[in-house]
Amino acid sequence: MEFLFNLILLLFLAAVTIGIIGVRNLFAVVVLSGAYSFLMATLLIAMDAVDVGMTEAAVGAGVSTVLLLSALHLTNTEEAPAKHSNVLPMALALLTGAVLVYGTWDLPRYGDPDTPMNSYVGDEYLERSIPETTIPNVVTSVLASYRGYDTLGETAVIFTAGIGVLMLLYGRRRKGDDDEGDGRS
Amino acid sequence: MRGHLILRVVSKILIPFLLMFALYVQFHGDFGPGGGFQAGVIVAAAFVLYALIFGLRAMQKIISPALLEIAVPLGVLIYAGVGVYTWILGGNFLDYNMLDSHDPSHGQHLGVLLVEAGVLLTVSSTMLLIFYTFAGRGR
Amino acid sequence: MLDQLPAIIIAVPLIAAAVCALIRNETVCWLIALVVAFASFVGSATMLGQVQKYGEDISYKLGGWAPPVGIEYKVDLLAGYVLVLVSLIATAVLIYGRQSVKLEIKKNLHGWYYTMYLLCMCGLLGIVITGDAFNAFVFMEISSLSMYTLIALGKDRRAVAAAYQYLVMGTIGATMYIIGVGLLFTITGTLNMADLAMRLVPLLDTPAAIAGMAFIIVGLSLKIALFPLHLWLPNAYAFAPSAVTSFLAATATKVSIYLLMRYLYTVFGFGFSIERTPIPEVIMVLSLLAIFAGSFTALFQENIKRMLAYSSVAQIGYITLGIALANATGLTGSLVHIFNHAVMKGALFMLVGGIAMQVGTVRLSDMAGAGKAMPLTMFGFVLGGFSMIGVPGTVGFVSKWYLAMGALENGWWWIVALLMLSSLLVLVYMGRVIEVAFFRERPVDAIPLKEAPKSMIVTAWVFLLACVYLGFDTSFTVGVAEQAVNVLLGGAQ
Amino acid sequence: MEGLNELAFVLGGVNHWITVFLIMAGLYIIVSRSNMIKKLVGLSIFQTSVYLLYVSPGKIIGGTAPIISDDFTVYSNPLPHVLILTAIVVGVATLALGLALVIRINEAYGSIEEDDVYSGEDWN
Repeated sequence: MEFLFNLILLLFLAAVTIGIIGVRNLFAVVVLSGAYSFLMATLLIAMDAVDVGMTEAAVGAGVSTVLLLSALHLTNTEEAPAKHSNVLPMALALLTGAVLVYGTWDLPRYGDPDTPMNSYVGDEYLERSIPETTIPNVVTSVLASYRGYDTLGETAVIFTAGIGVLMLLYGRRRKGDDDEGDGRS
Repeated sequence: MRGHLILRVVSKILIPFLLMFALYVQFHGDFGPGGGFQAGVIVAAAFVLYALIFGLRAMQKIISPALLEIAVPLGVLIYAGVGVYTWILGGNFLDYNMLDSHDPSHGQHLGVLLVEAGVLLTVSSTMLLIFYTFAGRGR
Repeated sequence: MLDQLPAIIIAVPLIAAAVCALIRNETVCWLIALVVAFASFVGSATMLGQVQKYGEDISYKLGGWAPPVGIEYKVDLLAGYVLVLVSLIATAVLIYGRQSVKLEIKKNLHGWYYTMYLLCMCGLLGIVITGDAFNAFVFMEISSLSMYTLIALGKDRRAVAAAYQYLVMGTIGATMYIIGVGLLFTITGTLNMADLAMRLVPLLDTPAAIAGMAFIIVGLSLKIALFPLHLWLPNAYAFAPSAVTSFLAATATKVSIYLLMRYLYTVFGFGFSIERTPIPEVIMVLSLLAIFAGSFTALFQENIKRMLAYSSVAQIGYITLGIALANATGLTGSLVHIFNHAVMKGALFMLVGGIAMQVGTVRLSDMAGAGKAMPLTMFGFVLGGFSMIGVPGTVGFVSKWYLAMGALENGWWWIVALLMLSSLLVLVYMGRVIEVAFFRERPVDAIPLKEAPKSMIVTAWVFLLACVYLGFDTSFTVGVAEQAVNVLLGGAQ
Repeated sequence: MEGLNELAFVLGGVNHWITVFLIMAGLYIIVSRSNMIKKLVGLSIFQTSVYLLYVSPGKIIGGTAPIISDDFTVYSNPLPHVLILTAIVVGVATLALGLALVIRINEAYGSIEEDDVYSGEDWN
């Protein structure tokens, strides 16, 4: 059952992605990308990643959509028709895909508990979390303690982005503010 | 959207619950899914909802951009401050075992609570601030 | 205190960045940034000294958790060497850049500028010092996001477009990097680089390891701006504020090269990545293309900042060429050139910043007669140019010497010939600037020029004198580089 | 149930194939499209698809979410979840900064099509 559910979600994801490639109205693209995030969140929850799924739903479908919509409000909502040939991008994507298929071909099959990944450090966290930190949600204990330094970095990333956006869009927009554009620098 | 009575009433009822849910997610993060990041996003979402219904200006009267500009670095400082405190107690950076000399696992729990509070503060205020700057740009 | 140094040099800049964002006063923030950057430099130098003295890597357990469960900081000779470089340049550019930042960036953003600058430094140092593959990604993003912002602060509208271009290509690079790390993680279950190296030994020939390696190398090559993935670099360097360009040109790509070396030599090991894969051949071709395409394009640039940026593409080619030579001498040349190029390119960009400030533009045609009006700047340019060409007695010569020796060890005399040919190209494009500045009269109607502010000239000249000094006394650069190479190659066999 | 799980084991590669497809699609959008917002959406898809690459191999058939309780004994691997939480944050941070740049580009150039912005400009 689990597997069938996954398969359907995965196929939906692929379909939405094809939609995003094809649609030229950017509002539709944003709506589709919201749907993509919800599907992704469901899929993540189906794969037991409840924390990640919850975050993806809140961030991908929530915050990202709001940001994209407010950006669309300030810019243009229609994508111009493509002027270039798609051969090179297609070749690049196919090459990347080929390397990935090659790389993932031999990976342990889905759901195997005895892979190196599932029997090494990950397993250790499950055993150590309660005795060492008293926290039953292992994701929280790893996030905030065992790999808490990554999370400090992650907070710093958010901080950087926040101040960065502020610096770029600070103050009211004035005409001619941005272009000293007489072609000279 | 300011004229829509139903939206205004529903959101007025909804927003306190959203904030309460955020607090639940924050403090229940040790036992169930959730934590500072998720809670921060939910808090921001509640305020964004308020701003969408009642207008950006009304929202900024409650939480001014200047206040958020302070809150963003403050969250980072809380997180890093825990690390500095563990330094002072003689441990490595972010070694929460130091926080409780009797029972290290208690110290761990305390440390996790503190840093999650820092994450909550930075994430919620940054998200809201970014929304302010984007929404305020158009007028 | 001393055993906490690895965490101090990263955490303190991060805390200082947050404090600067609270204070936002230009003078105070500048002072905080300067003190913190200098403290990081002292800390890095102390650690490098310790590693050299005791011959033992420094390992630091963040949160007190032993790796691979926790995140580890690891300082070996190579890491210490790059840490010293980054923190040194960061300190110098702070002294240099204050005046030009005041002039080029809107007044109410000055405090935040130093926040971003510190975050960028913190991110770069974090990439170097970490022994954890995923932690490197987190710090890569801190440095990248702050870099995109700093570049977009340039006065010209093209700065924003360049920053966007960099953001897209940089994010592709970082994502490819985590795809690669993900593949390695799936087959080994660990993220600690040393542990990864150990557990990868029996798995090196598996498709997942090879694909992971390919993704990591391509991703990092985007960050390094290795030809032909360099497209973001010229515009980003050309239109960023002067101080930002000096800092980035001297540090950002170097740190990515460092990370690439970490993977090639520490994680996969010399015996696999260099001896058993076609990586050296590929890097060889790309490096030579970078050297010639970069130098050749530089010949046709009107904007001298952009000219120097294309020259950076070529110089990155020299550094990667050392990897491709696949012997100790070549790799020494490459490590030495990381330091040397940072010093000389840093100095040149600093001088160009002074020109931009006084002349108002960085277009070659507007610089006629600048040699007479700004003798210190333009003579500095001549000296920097000599170093770029590789005249004996300058640092440029030292690195090229080691590269040439490395090539000869393999019997590849044609590489030596190509190196000399490329120096000729450098002579031509640097010569163009010098010709215009010294041998053309300034138009009568042009605004009169004067020398750039003292703080800018002095810092630039300190770097230029370092170019000469390090050209004679190579005990620091070559000394550390040779020891580091021993460790890198020895540890792999 | 058992049979289906067996089937899952055999066909398990499907997760990876779709992940690969999503990565390819994301990359294709970034490289082929000229519209900057569409490019950023492509960038999000490219980054998001990596989540699957990390989380799928951590799933254990018959396991539950890694929240320790007396009712369960088999849990899926928590480490990829932690890493991906960080990756999500990085993704939204990049998107926010990218959109801010796009807004500035639109104000300066009056267009968010790369074709207009880059080809109409004298870069020298």
